[in-house]
Amino acid sequence: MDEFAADSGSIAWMLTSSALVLFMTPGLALFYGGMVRAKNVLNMLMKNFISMGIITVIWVLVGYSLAFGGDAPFIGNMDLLGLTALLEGGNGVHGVAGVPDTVIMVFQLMFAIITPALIAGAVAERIKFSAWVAFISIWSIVVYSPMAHWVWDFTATEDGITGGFIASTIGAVDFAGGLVVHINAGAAALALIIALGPRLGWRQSIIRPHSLPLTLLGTGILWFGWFGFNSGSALASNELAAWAFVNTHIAAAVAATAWVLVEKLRSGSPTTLGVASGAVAGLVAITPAAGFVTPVGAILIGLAAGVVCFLALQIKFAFNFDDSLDVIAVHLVGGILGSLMVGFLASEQINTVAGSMDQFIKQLESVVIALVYSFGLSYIIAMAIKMTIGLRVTEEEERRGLDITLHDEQAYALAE
Amino acid sequence: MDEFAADSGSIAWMLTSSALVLFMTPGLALFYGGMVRAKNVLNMLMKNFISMGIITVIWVLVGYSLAFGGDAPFIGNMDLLGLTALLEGGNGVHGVAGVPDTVIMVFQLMFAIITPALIAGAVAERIKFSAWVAFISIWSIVVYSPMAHWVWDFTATEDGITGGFIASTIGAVDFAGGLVVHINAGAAALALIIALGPRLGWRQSIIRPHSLPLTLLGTGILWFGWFGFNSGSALASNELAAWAFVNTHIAAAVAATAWVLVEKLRSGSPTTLGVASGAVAGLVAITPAAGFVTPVGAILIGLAAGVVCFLALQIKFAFNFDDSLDVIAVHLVGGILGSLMVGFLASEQINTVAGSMDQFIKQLESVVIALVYSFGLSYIIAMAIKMTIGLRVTEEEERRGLDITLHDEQAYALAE
Amino acid sequence: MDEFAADSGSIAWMLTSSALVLFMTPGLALFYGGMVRAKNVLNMLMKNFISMGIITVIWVLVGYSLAFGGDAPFIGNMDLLGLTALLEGGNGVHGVAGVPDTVIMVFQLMFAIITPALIAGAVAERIKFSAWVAFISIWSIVVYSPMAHWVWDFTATEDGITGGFIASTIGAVDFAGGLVVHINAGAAALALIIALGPRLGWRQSIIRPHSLPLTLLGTGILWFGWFGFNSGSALASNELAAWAFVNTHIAAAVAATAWVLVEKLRSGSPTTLGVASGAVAGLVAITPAAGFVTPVGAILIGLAAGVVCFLALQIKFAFNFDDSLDVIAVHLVGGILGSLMVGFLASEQINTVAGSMDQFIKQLESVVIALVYSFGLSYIIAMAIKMTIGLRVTEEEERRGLDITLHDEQAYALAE
Amino acid sequence: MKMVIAYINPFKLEEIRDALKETGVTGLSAENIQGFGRQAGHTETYRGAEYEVDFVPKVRIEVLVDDSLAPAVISTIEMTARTGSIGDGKIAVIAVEDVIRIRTGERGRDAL
Amino acid sequence: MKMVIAYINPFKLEEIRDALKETGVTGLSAENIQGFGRQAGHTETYRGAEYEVDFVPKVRIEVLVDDSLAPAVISTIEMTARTGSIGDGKIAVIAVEDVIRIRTGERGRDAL
Amino acid sequence: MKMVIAYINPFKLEEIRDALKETGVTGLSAENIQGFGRQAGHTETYRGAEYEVDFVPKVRIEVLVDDSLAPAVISTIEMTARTGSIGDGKIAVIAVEDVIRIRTGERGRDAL
Ligand SMILES: Nc1ncnc2c1ncn2[C@@H]1O[C@H](COP(=O)(O)OP(=O)(O)O)[C@@H](O)[C@H]1O
Ligand SMILES: Nc1ncnc2c1ncn2[C@@H]1O[C@H](COP(=O)(O)OP(=O)(O)O)[C@@H](O)[C@H]1O
Ligand SMILES: Nc1ncnc2c1ncn2[C@@H]1O[C@H](COP(=O)(O)OP(=O)(O)O)[C@@H](O)[C@H]1O
Repeated sequence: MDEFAADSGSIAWMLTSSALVLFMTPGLALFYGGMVRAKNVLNMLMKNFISMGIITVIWVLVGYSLAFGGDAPFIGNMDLLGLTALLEGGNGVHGVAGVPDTVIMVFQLMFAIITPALIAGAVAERIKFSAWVAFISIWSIVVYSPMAHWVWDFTATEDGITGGFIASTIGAVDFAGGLVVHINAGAAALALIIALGPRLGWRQSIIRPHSLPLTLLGTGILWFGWFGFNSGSALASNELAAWAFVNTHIAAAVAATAWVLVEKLRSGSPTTLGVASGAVAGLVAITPAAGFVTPVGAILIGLAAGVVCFLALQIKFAFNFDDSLDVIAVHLVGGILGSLMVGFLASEQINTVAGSMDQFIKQLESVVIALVYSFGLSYIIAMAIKMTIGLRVTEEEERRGLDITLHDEQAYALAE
Repeated sequence: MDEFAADSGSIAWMLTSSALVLFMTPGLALFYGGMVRAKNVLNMLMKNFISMGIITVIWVLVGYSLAFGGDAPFIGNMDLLGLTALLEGGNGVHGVAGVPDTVIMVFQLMFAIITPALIAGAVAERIKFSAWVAFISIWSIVVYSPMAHWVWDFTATEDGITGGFIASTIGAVDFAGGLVVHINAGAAALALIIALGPRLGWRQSIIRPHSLPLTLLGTGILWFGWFGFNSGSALASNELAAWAFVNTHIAAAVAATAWVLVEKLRSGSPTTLGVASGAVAGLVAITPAAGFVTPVGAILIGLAAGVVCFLALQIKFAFNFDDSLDVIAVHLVGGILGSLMVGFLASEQINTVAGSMDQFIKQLESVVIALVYSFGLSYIIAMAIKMTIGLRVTEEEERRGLDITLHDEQAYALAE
Repeated sequence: MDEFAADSGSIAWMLTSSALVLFMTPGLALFYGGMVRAKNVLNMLMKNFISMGIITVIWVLVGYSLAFGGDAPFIGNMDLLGLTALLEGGNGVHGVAGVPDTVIMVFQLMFAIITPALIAGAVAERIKFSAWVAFISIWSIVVYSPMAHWVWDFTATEDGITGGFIASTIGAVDFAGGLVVHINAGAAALALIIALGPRLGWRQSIIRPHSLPLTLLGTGILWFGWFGFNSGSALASNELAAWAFVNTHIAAAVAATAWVLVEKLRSGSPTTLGVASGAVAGLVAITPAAGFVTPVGAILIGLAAGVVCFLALQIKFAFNFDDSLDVIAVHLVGGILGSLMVGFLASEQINTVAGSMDQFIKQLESVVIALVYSFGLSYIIAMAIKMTIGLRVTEEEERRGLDITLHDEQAYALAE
Repeated sequence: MKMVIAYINPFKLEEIRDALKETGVTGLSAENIQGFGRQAGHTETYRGAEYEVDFVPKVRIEVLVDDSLAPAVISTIEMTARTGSIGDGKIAVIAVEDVIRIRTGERGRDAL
Repeated sequence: MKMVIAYINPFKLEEIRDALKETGVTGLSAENIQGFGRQAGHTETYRGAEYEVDFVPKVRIEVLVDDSLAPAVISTIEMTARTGSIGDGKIAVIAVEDVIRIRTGERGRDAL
Repeated sequence: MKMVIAYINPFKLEEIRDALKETGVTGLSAENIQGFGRQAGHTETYRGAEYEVDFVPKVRIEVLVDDSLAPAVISTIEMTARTGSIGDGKIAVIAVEDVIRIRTGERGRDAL
């Protein structure tokens, strides 16, 4: 279409990666869906699938432009509304060598979908479906798009980096979404948990996963899809993508192993829920670091994720908030862990950034900013919804289950 | 192997796409399998997996040659029987730049597999397994291969298009299978439904999905695989593939959202079966158009699919035929919708065709031809089977379930 | 990074293939998990997921170096420990044109993960989890890495092939793991079965699959992932990869069809477990041959796999060993079948090797060596574990199920 | 009052429910069970080997009825569930001392 | 001794168990059933068409109690399970001839 | 005739069935239940927190027998189901007024 030289190999990898990241959201739906009670599993699936629907519409219309339009430090402009600017073809918007803007746009869209979906685990089994739809719609525009802009919409010029202020002014790095995805979703989860209150019967009896095979299937899909998430974030099919791929896999494996080991030592039994949680914790923690660290760095991050995220499960009891499926322990804590550790562990053998106390401080600043911004705005949105359409289902709806009361469906009819 | 210059990036994308399309058939099996009663789920899985087996054999031996051999308007020739012609290597048969014939052959094979599998949803819970095997075997040769030839086996030369008459003489377009896959399967479904009659107890009580999580998992796999289906139909890793990818995703998302919105307005509850059906309807409708329309076009097609296919659910009650899992409403209606809308919505910003009343007429003609041909021949095949080996299981088999009576298996043994 | 010229298309395909092969292990977990009783499904999933964890750690630290370090005939060296040698970039280690070593390393890692996982099917429902972890850890280092070295770590120079002795001295071929993966895992399975003894109640009553839909889902994932396994073994995105892809698909389809046909003829009912087993048998048998035979060869191998592996199910009754999920019949017999048949069926139209009695003898030698080595060492490891930490759970644990006794979890809580 | 318990073939459930409704029964409870009986004699092929079947999936229904209606209920179930093959199942009748409708607190016959 | 059987709404199970515990009941058995009754009159929309609902998921509980405790058990279930809407369920009481605790071989009241 | 009902540990089911067969029982019905009893006292760790267990998976079996066979059936179940730990379960015996074999219409003892 223009003088832009397309690289078919990189396009192939980025399209594959985009498909993989999209597949993660159904994977997440099953991962979470298996963990709730049978009377709420459809509602959990619905919360995820509706994100695939609604966030796509929002992203195409405004979200993408707010995230990736122009060079301002705090928010994108309106130039890319409705994607019409992309019809000119080539890579004029993102300037990624060899890869058309259209590809980058859709790759980023998949991130915009899964990030709010991650929050669903924290508010399981009690939030109104209408409140959920309202929350993620507003949140995507007001919280997600700006943060994506701060961190990922930058240009590296001869005089340094311009664009989003976390990338340019602060100089923090986030390879595939430690800040934008995991800390962001985790902080929002915390805000919603506080606004919602715990489930009926929480802490009194075990609220047991209704189908662990579903959760393990979801874990498999997430692990598989995460290769697109992290390795695709190299935005090319090259050696950096390969390292991001390798590090992603190593961290997941180490964290899964570490989690069940700690479990074995503390409560005596290695569990499937543990191996699943550990794997996801490792994947989360390596996300900001995948394209910056060596395999040894990936092992350390995986180890830290497996142990620290396991211990972080206790936080919810200490503060008495019902983080139903442990989004805080896994995504918030894991995201912080990875975002900080990359500050020390980044290696110039892999990418342009070297680990240092200096870089660590930058990472720390960016973590605090992401956390405060996301938590603060999320809490305001949550309270606004609470005071208008209401956040929570009635007690009877909660007892009877959200599937039958909100969706007029039941998940299983296994007899007959 | 010869002067043919292979493009490793396009090969990578086409192999990935082929794998993705193959994965759709197990996905479809689960999508449908979740919707039937527990006593018939294995039979549904079997109907799909046997298509992966038998159609592959047929395609390799004769189907591919009938579809893609030579330049005649109505049917392929025998030159490619048994694939031996492909052993010479390069792209001499299809002439697709950068991509060896072998790749195109296997990509097309995956389409030949899933198309008859789509029909399985219409005849669920009552067709004999032997009748099913006979039907899809004959149908693939007599209906599918010729139609694939009409639409997709053409050569664009300086003097215009030669080859299959729908592409050349009529000049209709079908990017990834509105005619060949969805209308074709939908019309065949209609013929079989009429020949079979409704299930025992239909309209008297709800025949409830036995596992909606299975259906939603299937939906996730289908959505994921559809990127290969539509974007792979660009037959290259390039910007057109990217647009097809983007449009596919947008239409699915918009249709899923539209479907549950309409549901909410009409019956009060947004359902998981609705979000799943809407997504698939959107994917179906965008199929013929994915590489021809702009994102705005994709939004319109998705919107139309979500609303019209939902309303089309009523057709079966009006005509009193038991389209068990709504193949007509989703595939036939969705396929027609997309095939017609692309006539107006095609944009030269994306591909070589521009929307116009003229193009719309071409599309309309091709839709009518596909529908009549497929319905007519399918009905004849169905009646021939009915009069020889019989189409339908006995009443007792139907009541006891096809799993135990036809396959001597039961799906679940969850206790113990 | 150096004068190495990366091919982005081949990198894209190899990364995709690596992700696909990784995805096979969760797929296998579900395939096996569906076949065991509900009280043991989590244990089965755990056995597979822990392989993803532990084998990754082992491979990164030592396994990769033992398999791919240096040029000795029997075992690799220590040069690649901890992957640090790969930080120099390029393709200095493997010398694969266009593809960095890092990519090949991670692709091979995925094979190292799934191979021990395959064994899990043979020892289902009775092995101690600690014994399993110990076994696969030792086995991966002592059995897997050396055999991978013998077969796949070679260099083709002008004076012939140097490196691993099966490739160089014997001259046998193994495209994607007939020896290294399937015979290897199958022989180890046999050793463990003998060391463990049969399950309580074996042969007295049917030990029924608790969820065949799970098994069919697993089959779908395996089929999908196997494209990466076999076609990725071309180590490039080219016409050879395409043929390997095509042959893989054909063999799976033919074997699945053949298996249910034989079933129909012998016991009257085509089953879903049959179509699943047949497909996997075909995939196994084509593995060593995928990049060497023509489609006709693939059809013959598929046919042989479908029929012979079905008949091989009887072996376990003849020898009275409880191969719980038929790893011997499918992987050992299937692997041998494919490894031998490629000796005759290899065609220079596809690759550099031509079928001949000479090549067949080479194949036969390599089969015997692999079988004896794997069986012998596996049996020693098994007995060593039996005499130290013990191999088998107590009778009460076996009766109550491994999920609750070893992992303190139950798979389903479908009510409520 | 009586409690009529029947072990039946699952595929007969809907027919029986409809027949009982016509007989004047206003409610019943059904559940899936594993039945063991004479039917268990037959063999099944699994993975190429033959086994004797032990448990067969059945449905157990439980109907609370007034004494006067009991004979009709029994014969309705008997007629509708019968196919004539082994495994058609059994009916048992037990005396019930009292029945209470939770919603209203009604007791005895009125509760039915 | 008596066996008190109750068909209840599933979401009431835990509340009833807790209430019974306070009444002095030391054990009970619960299972999922499909209930058919007056509640079945209402309609449900599925795929854009209306159907009459037939079976509704319920829970059946079974409590073995000493004669003296039976009235308290019945009224506890009655009070706790009541929501006032159709479908709250029923309670039936049956005489039990003997009870044995397997672990100890105790019989009668001591087995409870 | 009697109906012998037993709540047992699931992993004892097959053993009990075989033992009963030898005692002369020709049929039985089994189903999965959730049991609540003394066993519920023990605690379980989930996600790093401790909880008291409430419901435990059990199997409920129901055997229709002639009066004369009842004592043997009871003691067979008692002996086979016993492991000596809490949670072994209970057996209850109820009088049955009539039994009918659906296939043949036989009544009483002949129906067993
Ligand atoms: N003595 C019994 N106690 C309880 N249930 C029984 C008994 N005998 C049979 N049943 C139930 O009735 C079902 C059918 O019994 P079966 O002996 O197979 O056939 P039939 O009743 O036709 O002789 C069994 O599967 C079981 O559920
Ligand atoms: N005659 C009966 N025999 C056995 N169970 C019954 C009977 N009538 C009702 N039930 C059980 O009680 C449940 C509630 O009964 P229903 O008639 O719907 O409401 P209500 O008891 O409030 O009048 C039913 O779903 C069924 O499980
Ligand atoms: N009063 C009761 N009514 C009905 N079922 C009971 C009763 N008490 C116990 N059960 C059943 O017996 C099982 C075992 O009882 P439990 O008190 O735990 O142990 P044990 O019988 O050894 O004292 C329970 O899980 C429950 O299914």
